[in-house]
Amino acid sequence: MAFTVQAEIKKDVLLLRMQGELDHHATEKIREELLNLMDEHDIHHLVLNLSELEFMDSSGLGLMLGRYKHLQKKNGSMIVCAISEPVKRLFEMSGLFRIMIIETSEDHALMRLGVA
Amino acid sequence: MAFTVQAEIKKDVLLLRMQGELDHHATEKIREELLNLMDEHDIHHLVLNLSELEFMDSSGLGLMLGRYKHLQKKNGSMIVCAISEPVKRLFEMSGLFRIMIIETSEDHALMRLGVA
Amino acid sequence: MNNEAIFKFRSISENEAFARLVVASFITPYDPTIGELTDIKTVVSEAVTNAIIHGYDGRDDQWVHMTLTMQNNVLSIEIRDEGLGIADVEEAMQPLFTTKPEMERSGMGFTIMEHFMDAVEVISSQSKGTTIRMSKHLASVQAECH
Amino acid sequence: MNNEAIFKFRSISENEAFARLVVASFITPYDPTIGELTDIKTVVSEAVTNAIIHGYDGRDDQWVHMTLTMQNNVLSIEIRDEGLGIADVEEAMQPLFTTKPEMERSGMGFTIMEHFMDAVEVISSQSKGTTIRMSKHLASVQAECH
Ligand SMILES: Nc1ncnc2c1ncn2[C@@H]1O[C@H](COP(=O)(O)OP(=O)(O)O)[C@@H](O)[C@H]1O
Ligand SMILES: Nc1ncnc2c1ncn2[C@@H]1O[C@H](COP(=O)(O)OP(=O)(O)O)[C@@H](O)[C@H]1O
Repeated sequence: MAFTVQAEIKKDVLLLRMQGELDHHATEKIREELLNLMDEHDIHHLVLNLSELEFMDSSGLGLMLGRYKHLQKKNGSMIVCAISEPVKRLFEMSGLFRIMIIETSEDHALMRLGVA
Repeated sequence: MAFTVQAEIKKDVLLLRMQGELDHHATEKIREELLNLMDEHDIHHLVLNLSELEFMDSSGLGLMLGRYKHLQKKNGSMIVCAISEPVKRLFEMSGLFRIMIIETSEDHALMRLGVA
Repeated sequence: MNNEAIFKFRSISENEAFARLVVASFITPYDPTIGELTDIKTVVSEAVTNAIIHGYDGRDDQWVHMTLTMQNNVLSIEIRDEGLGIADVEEAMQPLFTTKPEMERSGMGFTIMEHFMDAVEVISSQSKGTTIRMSKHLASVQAECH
Repeated sequence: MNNEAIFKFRSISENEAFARLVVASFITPYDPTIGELTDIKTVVSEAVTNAIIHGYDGRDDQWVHMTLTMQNNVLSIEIRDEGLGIADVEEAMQPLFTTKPEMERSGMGFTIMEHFMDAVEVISSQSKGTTIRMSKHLASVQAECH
């Protein structure tokens, strides 16, 4: 149930595989780590694989919006893949759908960024 | 999570496959049905398959003790199979271990009663 | 079957997950659909998170109150804090409005509650606290008959 | 991490399962072993069942109270009813003793609580009600760090 994230770096792309429940408690735990990782490796693009994300609320939206703004400054992009129906609804409601790229799979996302 | 029981009658043997959580709420729901079934079919022996029982407390012990006394009058026996560690401990604590026959599998239990 | 349960728990962020599990457990006997279950866990998560971070401004030694009622297949949820309260409720309920952008809040909490529930009522009084009342009719069948 | 949650819920038999789920949810962040989890669900089931069938004699419109506390890896559980009370606590705690044999009670509830918990205390007063206080040290690791 707890939240875990597995990170992989490919050139300037950070791939995050999220597992479990992404709520306020979880975002507080990972935000700093995530910021450091993105700074240290000069990350330009983010790929979020949500296939094993079991729950997300508006705190997750906030985390994603925050990272999106961050990437925008570097002209980067944010690709989200394997999203569930409930997460899709949250994206629709918040307008995140309009700014993020949605892919069906991690491979497609990585291919699009040329790091597959 | 709810409790369900699947019953099968072989001659004078009633086989009960229990699933889910056997607590006071569940015993109240099945006791009468069970008594009727045993009366109608003149049941002498009971086989309880607990392989899919996920939880049991002292209300389950009470139900089993009750049926055991019932069978004793008919010189019948009660065989329990596929019990988990927690159920085993409850049986030990209550002395049920001394009066019930424990078998590893349903097949063994039915064989012992000659209705396999 | 009707039911009622009343709780309070500490304002620690670990209890966001606890509150979700509690409401999920409360409605389990009513056989909710997966969609209903997700909606309800989400709104509870939103309201409890708000009590902790906005109501109590992160103080973790306060009480969050939750009342769950199931009556004629209508689930009512009340989540209450005795914290700072909301200055302007109407403004607070606007999509994307947040007073804590520095915490990367999305401002979508109330919008989600209104989308997922049949009714949402917010009662707030500054420095007294905030009460959120929500209800939803569950389409699912009546309580289990084993 | 320490935590505290206080509840009351209606004295309906469906809430035996609810109370088990609630205590399981409460201790989830502490990573209990499966054995610990089963023991704790069992004792909560025993005490809540007793409150409903003995304390309230089956009346389903009363309140069962439960307090959960986790402090330094010691889980404390208090389950309380405002029902009939116990005439002779010492006698009631004997293995196989029951005042409701017609309900096929096994008389093993208190014995199980004493076996599975580190400490069990019973405070009862006739026609006022019964309070059961139990505690158990959880051997498991500290609260999750994702
Ligand atoms: N329980 C509360 N106590 C005080 N203020 C609150 C509470 N809940 C919500 N608010 C206020 O309403 C605003 C909007 O809430 P919400 O839509 O959930 O978005 P967010 O939590 O992302 O800020 C919050 O930023 C806060 O100012
Ligand atoms: N909450 C309670 N209120 C009143 N009496 C109780 C309560 N809990 C236990 N008792 C008494 O103690 C006896 C023994 O309880 P227990 O060991 O749990 O066995 P059982 O529930 O099978 O009878 C009960 O039969 C009842 O007389």
